[in-house]
Amino acid sequence: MSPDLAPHATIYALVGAALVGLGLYGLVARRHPLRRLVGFNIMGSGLFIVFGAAGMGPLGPDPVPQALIITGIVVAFSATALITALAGRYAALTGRAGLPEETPPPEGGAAGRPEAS
Amino acid sequence: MSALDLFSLAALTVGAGFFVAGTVGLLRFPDLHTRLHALTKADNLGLGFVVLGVMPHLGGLLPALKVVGVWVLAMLAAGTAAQLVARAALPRRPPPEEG
Amino acid sequence: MTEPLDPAALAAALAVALPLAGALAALVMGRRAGDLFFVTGPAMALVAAALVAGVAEGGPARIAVGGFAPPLGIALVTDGLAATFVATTVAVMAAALAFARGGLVARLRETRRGYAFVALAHLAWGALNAVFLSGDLFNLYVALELLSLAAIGLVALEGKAETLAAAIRYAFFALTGSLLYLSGAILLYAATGTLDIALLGAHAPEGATTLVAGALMTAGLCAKTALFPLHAWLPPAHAGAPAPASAILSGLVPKASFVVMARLWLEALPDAAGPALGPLLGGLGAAAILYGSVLALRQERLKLLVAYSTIAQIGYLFLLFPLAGGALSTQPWAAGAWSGAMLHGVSHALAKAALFLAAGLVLARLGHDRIAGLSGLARAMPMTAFAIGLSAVTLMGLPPSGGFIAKYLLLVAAFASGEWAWGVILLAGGVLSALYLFPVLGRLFAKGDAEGEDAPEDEPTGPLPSRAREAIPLVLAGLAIALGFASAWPTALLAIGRPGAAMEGLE
Amino acid sequence: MTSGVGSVAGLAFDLALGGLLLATALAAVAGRNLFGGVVAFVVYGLLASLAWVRLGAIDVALAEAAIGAGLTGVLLVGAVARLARIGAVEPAPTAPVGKALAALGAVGVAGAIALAVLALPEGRPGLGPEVARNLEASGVENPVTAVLIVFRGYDTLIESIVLLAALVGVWAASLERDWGGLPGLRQHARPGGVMATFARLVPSIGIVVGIYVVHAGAYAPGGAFQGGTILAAVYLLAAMAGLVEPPAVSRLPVRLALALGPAVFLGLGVVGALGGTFLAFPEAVAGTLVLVVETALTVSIAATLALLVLGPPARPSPGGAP
Repeated sequence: MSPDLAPHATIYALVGAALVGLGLYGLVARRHPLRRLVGFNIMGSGLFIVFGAAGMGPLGPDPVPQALIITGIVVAFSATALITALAGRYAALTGRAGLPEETPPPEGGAAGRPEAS
Repeated sequence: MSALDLFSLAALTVGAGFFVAGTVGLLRFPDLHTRLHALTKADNLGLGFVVLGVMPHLGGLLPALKVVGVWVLAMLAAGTAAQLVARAALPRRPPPEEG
Repeated sequence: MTEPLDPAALAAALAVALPLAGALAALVMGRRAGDLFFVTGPAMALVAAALVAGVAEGGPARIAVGGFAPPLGIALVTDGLAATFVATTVAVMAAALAFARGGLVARLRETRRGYAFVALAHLAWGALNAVFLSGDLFNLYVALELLSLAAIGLVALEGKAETLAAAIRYAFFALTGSLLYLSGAILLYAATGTLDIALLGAHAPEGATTLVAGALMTAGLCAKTALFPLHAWLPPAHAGAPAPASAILSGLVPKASFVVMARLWLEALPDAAGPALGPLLGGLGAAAILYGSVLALRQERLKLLVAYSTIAQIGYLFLLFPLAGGALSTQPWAAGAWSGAMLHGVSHALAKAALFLAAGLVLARLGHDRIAGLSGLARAMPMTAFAIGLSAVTLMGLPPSGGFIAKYLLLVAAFASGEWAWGVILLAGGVLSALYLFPVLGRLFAKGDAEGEDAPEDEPTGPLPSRAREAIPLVLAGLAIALGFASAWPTALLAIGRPGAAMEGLE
Repeated sequence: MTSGVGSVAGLAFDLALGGLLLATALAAVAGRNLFGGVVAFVVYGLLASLAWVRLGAIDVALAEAAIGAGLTGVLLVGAVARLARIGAVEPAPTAPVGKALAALGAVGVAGAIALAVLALPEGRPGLGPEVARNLEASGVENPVTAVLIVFRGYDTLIESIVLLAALVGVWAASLERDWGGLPGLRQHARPGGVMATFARLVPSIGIVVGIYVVHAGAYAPGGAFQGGTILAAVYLLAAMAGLVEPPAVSRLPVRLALALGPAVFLGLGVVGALGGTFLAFPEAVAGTLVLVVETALTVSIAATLALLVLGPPARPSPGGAP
């Protein structure tokens, strides 16, 4: 990579840190499980950007963080898929998208509603 | 600046212009169907000009062909997606026949 | 590869590889997977024995996976801590899988719950051993994530609305915790260029980056371990799962993140631990002991009581940090605190797994687990009642159980260090656990035909469990007691490779 | 172009991209409409992969675009649609106090990480030189692949099993009566429609590209995870167009495909352990072994990713459960 294209790693590191904050806010303050998952993914992605930017040494990008980040992306996807499936089953069973303590009961008591498909 | 560079500069500028137009359309047009129209038409053309602009700088026929392949695939995908989005946005009645 | 075969190194590799191979087999085999533990159980017992023997004879070692030494590669750590927990895991896992066979895992056809349980249990098994043996912060992240996903699946196993909600709640706690942990690991790598725990310990990083990293990792691991006040997800998650899944979830899973925490603060960053760390973690542990016990006192259902007791019992583990954390690891009492906390982890794993399995038997027999309806059950199910009794003795820390030795070692360390307050908390916790466990025992062993309110109020709805199944929790509870009789041996094992021990020049 | 103009343009680009990343992330997290939030997240993912290109990490850019934006996006869009079909009641919004506390905590964590990054010492020791020194022994030329499969192959082995743990959990979220059946909903697309035409056209190209990306991983950006994702995406496209019917999850070939990659990786690892070193690739055959592992992993990753997106079994198998 030519020197005039050397990216400004500090910008990305700071943007990554801010993304971690945004994602964490979504994970904690939002209640819809899918919204929390979006927050989880943005928090993870921001963290990886911090990692990648911090790995930009004077010798070019460090391959070790890159490999670890790819692993992290796959792990985050696995977790997202699992929670999506659990939330879908829970909603089909109860008619609620969110956790019982955070979600009003569905009208007409739809608990035990059959699978809509 | 060589003639080739000038050509690239011109093509990229035109391409960027189409993207700007498409984006303005996306933001300003009144409903989904006209917005789709702006997006797919203008942006596909814009991408074409950008591809044209970078082609001479890729250092070979094969990379240039790859970029053209990207353009063709992007057009296909955009066209298909636009059709699907447009149909999903239609009011709930039997979809009109299409070829 | 011409180097001679090192039995401990081979055992360490197999401790991770065998359960994972079992999980892959379970994934493919379907309904025949219920018999899988006839292979994985004995094989893993051999592996654990080889690991324990190798560590006892050869001392602690670090094995470079793939032949690439850290910082480039990943090291497996074979020390007393790893060997002890790998061995404990064999006992609990084999018991849970044996218990599930013919119950949760149907013999004749593949069912949703049976298929998922065998696969997830083996996945959790491999993940636990990977955590116990790993010497690399990022490898620990991947192993912890495997453990979390398997555990979330186990929590959701019943497929009812409450258990799905518990699983979703648990998942968000666990995943947030993982990301916080990961952020710390990333910062440490950025600052030092290594993820290896031993190299970090030798490098002794300092400064703002290390402090932030340590704080983030600690917060994340506390959420995963369900340390007060991040405990709210635990009781519904552990109590709502089928009995063998609860045994794994409550007995083993929180120990993994605790072991990581111990390795972090005692091995990787011993010098970065400021004077506030010990009192902070110890204080939270003390709060967990008191608060968890009080909540356990108020439970009317056996499984929930057992789950709330886990919150309290996790608290004891964290007394490790004020007694042996940071610079304290070279103090003379640190060895006792270390062994005490870790022995407590082992005896709690055995006793809690036994309690959940026994509670499962009670639930299957009565159709409910209301404590008020347990009266006189000891006559119909004496082995189960006895198992509950023995587990209770361990949890209360009464002699001659493993729990007694563990709390005794912690108590001695507390008094030797001059920090009497921790000793008072230990004693108060013991009294409180007696308060919430004795009513259960009283009901179980009550004379059913005595007059008054203790007469059995509920007709059993299920058949009596087979002797073989009743024996499983009894064996586990017996092991927890035996740990007290033979405590010298595990204490010596735990001391091998104990952080700080080398500087002491003892052992 | 002079270096000065280039770096100013680069700085402007990086600042603009950073701003867009933050804006799309904010829309994804805090926007009012859930579907809009998910769309913003997909846009965010594509921008993030652009950031990875700027950071010189092409392998990560591919993975972020394919998995982070693409597959995660498909998964979330599908879940939004499913919840809408059920008519599930949305949770009540968090109380302002809770939001303020969450914001405080989030700002604290973000600020702490930013401070920690700024406090990093100059001239930090990365592992780049170490990787370069050992690249010969790994049998591959792409340093990222060397780290993933050889130097830290143990991580990757566990990671490939993490995918399976998630899949078992996803399957277990089915109803008892659907166990062993077909995953996902039945898809309808008119045979002559644009979707079907597109889905017939793309696989031939997609499969070639997918295999190329796996193969290229040995010497250029790419590898099993990126290539496997492309193959999974091609399959999902065909499944959504109704061109292929997903197989019942109880079928043996499906389960063998899922276990193949981790099993080969684990098997080689244990062979190494019996020879003295767990997960060792003898230098003479390292290149071949990496290729074998990558190929087997690609099959399993593609199958697992596709099944993860399709979701739990939801329909009984036409032939009945075996």
